[in-house]
Amino acid sequence: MTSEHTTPKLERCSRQKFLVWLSVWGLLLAWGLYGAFLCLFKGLNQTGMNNYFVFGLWITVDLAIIALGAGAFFSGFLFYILKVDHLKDLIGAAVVIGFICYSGAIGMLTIDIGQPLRGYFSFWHANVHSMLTEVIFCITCYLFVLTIEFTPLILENKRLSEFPLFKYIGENLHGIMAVFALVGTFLSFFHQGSLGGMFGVLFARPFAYRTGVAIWPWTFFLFILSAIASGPALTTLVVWTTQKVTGKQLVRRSTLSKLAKLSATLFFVYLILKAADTVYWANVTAPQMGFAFTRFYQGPYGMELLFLELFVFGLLPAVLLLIPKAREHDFSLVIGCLFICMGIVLNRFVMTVQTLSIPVLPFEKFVAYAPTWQEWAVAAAVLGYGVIVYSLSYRYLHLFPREHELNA
Amino acid sequence: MNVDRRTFVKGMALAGGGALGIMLSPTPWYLIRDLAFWTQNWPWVPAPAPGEPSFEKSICRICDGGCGINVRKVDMRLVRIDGDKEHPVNQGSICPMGAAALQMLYGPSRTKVPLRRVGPRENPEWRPITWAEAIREVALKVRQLRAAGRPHELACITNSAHSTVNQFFERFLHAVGSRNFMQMNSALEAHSTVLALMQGVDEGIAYDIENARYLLSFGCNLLEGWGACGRMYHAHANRSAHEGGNSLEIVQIEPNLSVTASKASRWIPIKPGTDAALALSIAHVLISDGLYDKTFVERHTFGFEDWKDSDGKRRRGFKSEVLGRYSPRSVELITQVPANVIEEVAHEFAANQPALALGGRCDGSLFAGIYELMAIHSLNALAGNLSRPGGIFLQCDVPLKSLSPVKMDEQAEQGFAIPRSDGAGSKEHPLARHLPHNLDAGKVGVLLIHEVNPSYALPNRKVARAIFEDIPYIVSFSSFIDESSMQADLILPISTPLERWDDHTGAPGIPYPIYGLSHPLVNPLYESRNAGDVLIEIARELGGTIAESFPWNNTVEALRERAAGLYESGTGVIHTAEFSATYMSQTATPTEVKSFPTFSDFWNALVKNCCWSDPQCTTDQLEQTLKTPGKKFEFFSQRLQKTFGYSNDLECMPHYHEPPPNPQGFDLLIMPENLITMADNGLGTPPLLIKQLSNDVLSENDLFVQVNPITAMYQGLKDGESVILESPAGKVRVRIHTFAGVREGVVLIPLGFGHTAYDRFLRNKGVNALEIFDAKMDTVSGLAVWWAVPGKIYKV
Amino acid sequence: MKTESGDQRIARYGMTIDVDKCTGCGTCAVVCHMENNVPFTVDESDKSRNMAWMRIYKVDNGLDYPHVRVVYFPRPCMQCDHHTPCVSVCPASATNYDGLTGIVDQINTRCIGCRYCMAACPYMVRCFNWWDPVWPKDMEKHLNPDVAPRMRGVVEKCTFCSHRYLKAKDKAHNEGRDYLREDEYVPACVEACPVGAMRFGDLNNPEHAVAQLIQSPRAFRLLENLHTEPKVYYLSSYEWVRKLADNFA
Amino acid sequence: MLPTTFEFRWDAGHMIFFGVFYAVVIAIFTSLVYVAVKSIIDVYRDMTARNEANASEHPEHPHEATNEAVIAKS
Amino acid sequence: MKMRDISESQRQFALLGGIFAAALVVSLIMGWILFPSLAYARKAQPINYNPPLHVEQIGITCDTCHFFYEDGSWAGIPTLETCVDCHSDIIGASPEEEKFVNEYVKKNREVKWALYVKQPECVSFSHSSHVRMAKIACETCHGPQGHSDPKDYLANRITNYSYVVYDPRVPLNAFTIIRDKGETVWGTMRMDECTACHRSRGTSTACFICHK
Repeated sequence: MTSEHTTPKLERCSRQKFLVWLSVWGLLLAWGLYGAFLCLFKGLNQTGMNNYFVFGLWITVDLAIIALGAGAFFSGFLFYILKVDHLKDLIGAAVVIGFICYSGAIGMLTIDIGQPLRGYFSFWHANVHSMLTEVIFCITCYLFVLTIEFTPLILENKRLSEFPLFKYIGENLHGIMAVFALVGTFLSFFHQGSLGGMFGVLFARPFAYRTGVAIWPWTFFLFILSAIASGPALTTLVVWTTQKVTGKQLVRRSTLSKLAKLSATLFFVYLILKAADTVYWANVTAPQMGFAFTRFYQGPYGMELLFLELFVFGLLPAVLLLIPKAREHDFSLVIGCLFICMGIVLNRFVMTVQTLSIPVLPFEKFVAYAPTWQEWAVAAAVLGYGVIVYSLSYRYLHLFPREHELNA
Repeated sequence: MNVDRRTFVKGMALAGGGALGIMLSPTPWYLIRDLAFWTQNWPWVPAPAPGEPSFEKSICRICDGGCGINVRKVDMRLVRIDGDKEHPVNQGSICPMGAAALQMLYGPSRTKVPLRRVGPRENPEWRPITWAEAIREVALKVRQLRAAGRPHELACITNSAHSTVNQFFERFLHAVGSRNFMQMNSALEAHSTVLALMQGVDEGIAYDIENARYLLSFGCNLLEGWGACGRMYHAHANRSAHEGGNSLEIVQIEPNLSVTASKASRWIPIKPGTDAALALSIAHVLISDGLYDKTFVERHTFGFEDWKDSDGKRRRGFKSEVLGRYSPRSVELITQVPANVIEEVAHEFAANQPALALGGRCDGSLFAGIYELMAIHSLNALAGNLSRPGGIFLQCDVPLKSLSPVKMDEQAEQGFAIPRSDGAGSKEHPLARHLPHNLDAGKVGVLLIHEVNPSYALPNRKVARAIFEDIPYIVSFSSFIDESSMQADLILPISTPLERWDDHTGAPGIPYPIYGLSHPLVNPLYESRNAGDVLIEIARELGGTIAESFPWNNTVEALRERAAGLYESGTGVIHTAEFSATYMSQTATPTEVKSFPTFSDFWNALVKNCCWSDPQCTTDQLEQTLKTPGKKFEFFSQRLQKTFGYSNDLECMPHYHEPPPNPQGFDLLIMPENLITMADNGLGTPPLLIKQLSNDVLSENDLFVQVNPITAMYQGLKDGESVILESPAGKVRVRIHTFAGVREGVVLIPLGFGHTAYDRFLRNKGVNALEIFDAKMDTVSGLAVWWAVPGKIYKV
Repeated sequence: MKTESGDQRIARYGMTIDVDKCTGCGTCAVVCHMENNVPFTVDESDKSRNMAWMRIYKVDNGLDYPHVRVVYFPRPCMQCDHHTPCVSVCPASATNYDGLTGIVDQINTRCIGCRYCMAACPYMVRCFNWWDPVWPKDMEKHLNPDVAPRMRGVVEKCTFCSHRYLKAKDKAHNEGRDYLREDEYVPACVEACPVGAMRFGDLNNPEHAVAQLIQSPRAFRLLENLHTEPKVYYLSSYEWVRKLADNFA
Repeated sequence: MLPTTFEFRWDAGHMIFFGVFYAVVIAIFTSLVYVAVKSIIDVYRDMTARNEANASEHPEHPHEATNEAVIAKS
Repeated sequence: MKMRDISESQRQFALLGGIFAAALVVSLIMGWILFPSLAYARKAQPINYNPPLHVEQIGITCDTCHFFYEDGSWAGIPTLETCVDCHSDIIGASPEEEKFVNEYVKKNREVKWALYVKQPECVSFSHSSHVRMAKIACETCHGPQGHSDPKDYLANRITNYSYVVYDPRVPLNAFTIIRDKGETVWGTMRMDECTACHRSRGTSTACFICHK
């Protein structure tokens, strides 16, 4: 596999047009960096968070992009381990998206914690019983694995591979990529789960608490399932948009619909389990802790969020994408994938922000959360950073092997 | 950037080698660790230095309660204040204000150097001057007044404490030739008038709450600062029967649910302003059911039965008056308190002797009229509860040696003859001693303000404004930059009680004599001085008889001279304590004054332990408490009849008179609320106390008034809405907070807000409730009556 | 920490607060914030962001005039015993449950400020330094040298005045004994409560007043349904007050 | 991280957590070292192969030859 | 040609290897020697107080100047007041004492002594439990403070932890700090040294005991 690939000339738009494109997203990145500087220099009072809402927009975005970034490990797992060959077209794109999501998430986390310079304390003085320790260990390792998966793509760039050392490193890495895919899968399995476990173990927050097996609450498995369901959906979306923006045919249309089908089936399974978990929690777990189900939904975030999550952004896209004919039309494909991703973002929002809005002390009150522009800026910066990295890698690296064949 | 391949490769090799080398050296790893350590010791985070620990006792002088405090010191820094376990008044209890007093001592609103005002009074600039210049300037002003033959135009307003420094001010004015020495009215001063009228004594009232079993409280905020706050807290501490307490029952009678009402055994909601009717109705039940102390009433009271006066005219007695007009049925209509509740309370009052009927709303200084307090006091007489354990006593004088008489020259004699310019002791207000809220500003040339804030705290707003417009020269002796000193001409920084020598006699409501002496715990932080020393220097500057009236070098000598009286009296005890330098354990033994061999031993013990008291010396003999012409308790006050020449019997006896109807459009009733965390006597409130305010009292700079939800609905207002609260005297902008504890038709506004001076933590927060109260004067006692004012509310 | 009899005993320091006595005056909170150098800002009315180690909740029984009654809940840290919610979630072991004394302490120099413990605590005890704590210039003089002022970006909470435990042990060691008497280690709030509503001591030691008080039928705890086993007991004779302490499905 | 830190106890929780963690770390690093070593060997072998090719065919232009040689060989 | 080519490519490979190795060595030197020495500033005491003279010749014991207050808290470094008991005026011959009396005693200015083992503000160390209860000798943590006269000490610029050497033969630099802390180099103790001792004696290692 390594030898026969040649690095044909990539036709890309003019450098000048590309710079304009970069500068637009660069502006977004700059605005975000300014927001981040304010939060670091003046302190976290710049955000809309307070002692009730200790987690805000950033945690929701973090959890969401890590879940959506699961496309990297899952397609890697399918391609390298289960040898699903039609994924070969977009494995490169998936890895780049995964790298962007994880590095963006970790960037936001360093700004989100109050003392970034002490970040390594979670490694040095680790509390092994905490889900967050597990998340921090796994996300850092997996980011390292993702960089390793990203380097062969870089080293296969035409100009770099002229240097023999880089060429051989690229090839050899590509050779044992299966090992990294396996390690990546294992790590991702744990931290996607632990991100769910982080809120499932809070036995003092009845809205988020779930019983489970051994030390893992059910949300541990639900988060994994929802991550591997939404990962491919995001990959499909990004690849489809790249094709629209560049006007080129990059992957076979069948690959996209196969991926969407895979994502829909997994999402459907996830919805069934989630519904079962919600029913059990509403009738058994919460009442034991003294909370009737309706009690959770009096405040600013009402029952409609649950309806939206399970039906509008849940059942609808899953069913839509399971219909073969629907998958053919671009419009329904994009809407389906988009709704699946939105469903995951909403689920992450409900598990973090809504949990904190519900009072547990009987004489405390419901509170609402409003992020400040600095928070939006940092989130936008991650988006800007992602688009810039993706555009650069699309322009200079050979992400889509079938590009020539399809556009010949 | 077309670096050719060869150099690029060399660059890569160089970078690779360097990176590997650095990674293998400890530098990056130790740098990461040191940066983390750096975040643990940021230079801008304060690091309080350790030092020699020590404990000292002192007296808290923020209010008149005179609680004893323990102050923990580290080297010369005061670190914490806590109640003194051995002090007879508060026995370890302390209110939040006393606990946070250090924030005022070290606070940003302290006056630091003498300042003279330059520019207009509206927006003054201040020029720092030396103490010598300041003293010379004040002496010059006084000398000009005397030269112009108007020494009586020198006036002074000071706080209500009985302290030597206040006596120095009175003495200074006396020596200069002016009677206009005014003290702000203290909490239970109205009761002194009642005692003067019904018992013929001119002492403060005292309650033996520790031995009482039943308190019938007419609107007194017992647990929010009424009387001596520390003492009331301590009484409440061992009130419950669960831990062997003496199960003191408290019945709270007031229109709105206060903290006291919530903690009371029973709360009786009453229509505002009708307490007198309820008291007399309770008297009706006591008399009609024969539950009153017959022997005491027959032998020791006058005017109970109908009687004939000297020229044969028939006079109605208290009994027939009460039985005639105050039956529970008819009083139910007036007070909206059900008749059966009145009977129940009366029977409980009679059954749980010794019982006390307490008057004086809020912190004790608000009342509807003297007749209301007389009605409440007559209940105590009916129960025969005078000079008996658990009953009414008088405040005993502390046997201090009085200062040598004032020497007056001829000019001083002239000035002294001219009557007071605040109308106290005049024909209209014969019974009053100090009426600062009635001061005629036109008649004052030089005003000395000592440790009070009349511009903020005087209930009569017209006079408060007039003082600072018409009086040409005002000197402010103040530790803090408050509203009054901002509008003064000269600010003289005065050391706070923790930095100076000061004393304090008695405490509101305490039956036995108490003397508190506070010594400096720390050297003055700034160029502040003791007000007594300043007066001595001014007197020396003036020379003549004024200088001779101040024979001491400093205040300590005077204190020492006065304390000699205590030593010679040979009575009372000092709780001498040895600190074992931790928070809790201190062993203290009350040592008799007699047991001190020399006066200097006594003086050193008194300075160290700050408190002398004589628990045995109480007015437990009726002769001591009944000094009317007939040596009897007078239901019908002959003194009232003589001084005011009332012909109608009713006006000489406690009775209830219908308050005037509300003016047009003002259908609500605005009542003040006394928060324990806010200083409402014009003093500043420390930041940590403002932190304690919940956000439905103060939100950013908006003050909340409390209204019943139904009243708010009628007015079409929602919770949290911005409104204008208007009374005939003024209007303020506030926000609404609906609370079911407030009676319908009543608006409750907290006191202590709306400061324009002090520091950024207190300035411009809320509005000064006094702006809309504008006190009237009680016809009999002349004291300010502002317990409520009619008002209206409308959207902004 | 040994008892008088000398055997190494596990202490479980706890507190009882008599809610019927508490008048909500705030002395406990003021004294706590003075003792532990808790900062204050110019506008303290945003209660979602102010630093309060001890917060006093004013709660009424929800009835109309004149049947309404008010009760005050002073709420320190509950020092939970069973599976302490905050200790089990802290990633950097910045907060730990000490087996020998039962105190849950907070290491503000190790806290990375991730605020996960604040999400885990059901009692809203923990507060975050959203700003750098600043005192007016001279007010730094009254700061307590036994407690280090914190810096921004870290979480802090009531630690049952653990520095007073150390000072009491210092005094005991200085006198050559290793046990503490009941009144030697008392948090600042309990010592300053003007109405004697709060008692403190070792729940394991039957002679201590708290150990007896928690047996009384008046005793109850906040959120017992969640089984965090808090060590702060509230006492009240009124049923409506006890009903306030927990959620009932 | 290391057994020497204060929090470290030789109990089940730590053994599992750090066991898995160090397994993953070792797995990653051994693969990386393997790749690095193999690449260096490849580069070295590639160099020597190129030299022999230069030596045997005496071409005039060493550079292009290297590329074709490489393509031809792989 | 062939020999030259082989040597040429090998020479190129060797050249790269050489550059890599050179860079490696330089950065190792900088990492191990240059930066650490930059990280530590060399400081001296304001007054060169001579411990052996006081302790050995005059025979003053530690606790004459360093004592416990009544509540068991530690007085630490003596204030001027304690020194003035003997040094109200010049009693010795050394110029340092003369400087001390003139500059500090006469002007009643407190000496800003540098503490070698000073813990940062966020750490609480109880001398009472260590000295009185555990009966640990001063030298255990302070080293031979009374028996030698360290001219100067090293202080970390970022964390201002300080280190000192009593034996003049031992050089005081960043390297020796890392290598033999606790044997010949004394200074601010870090957590691992304290916990090791606590664990060996079985005393409590609750966090609030040390973390203030």
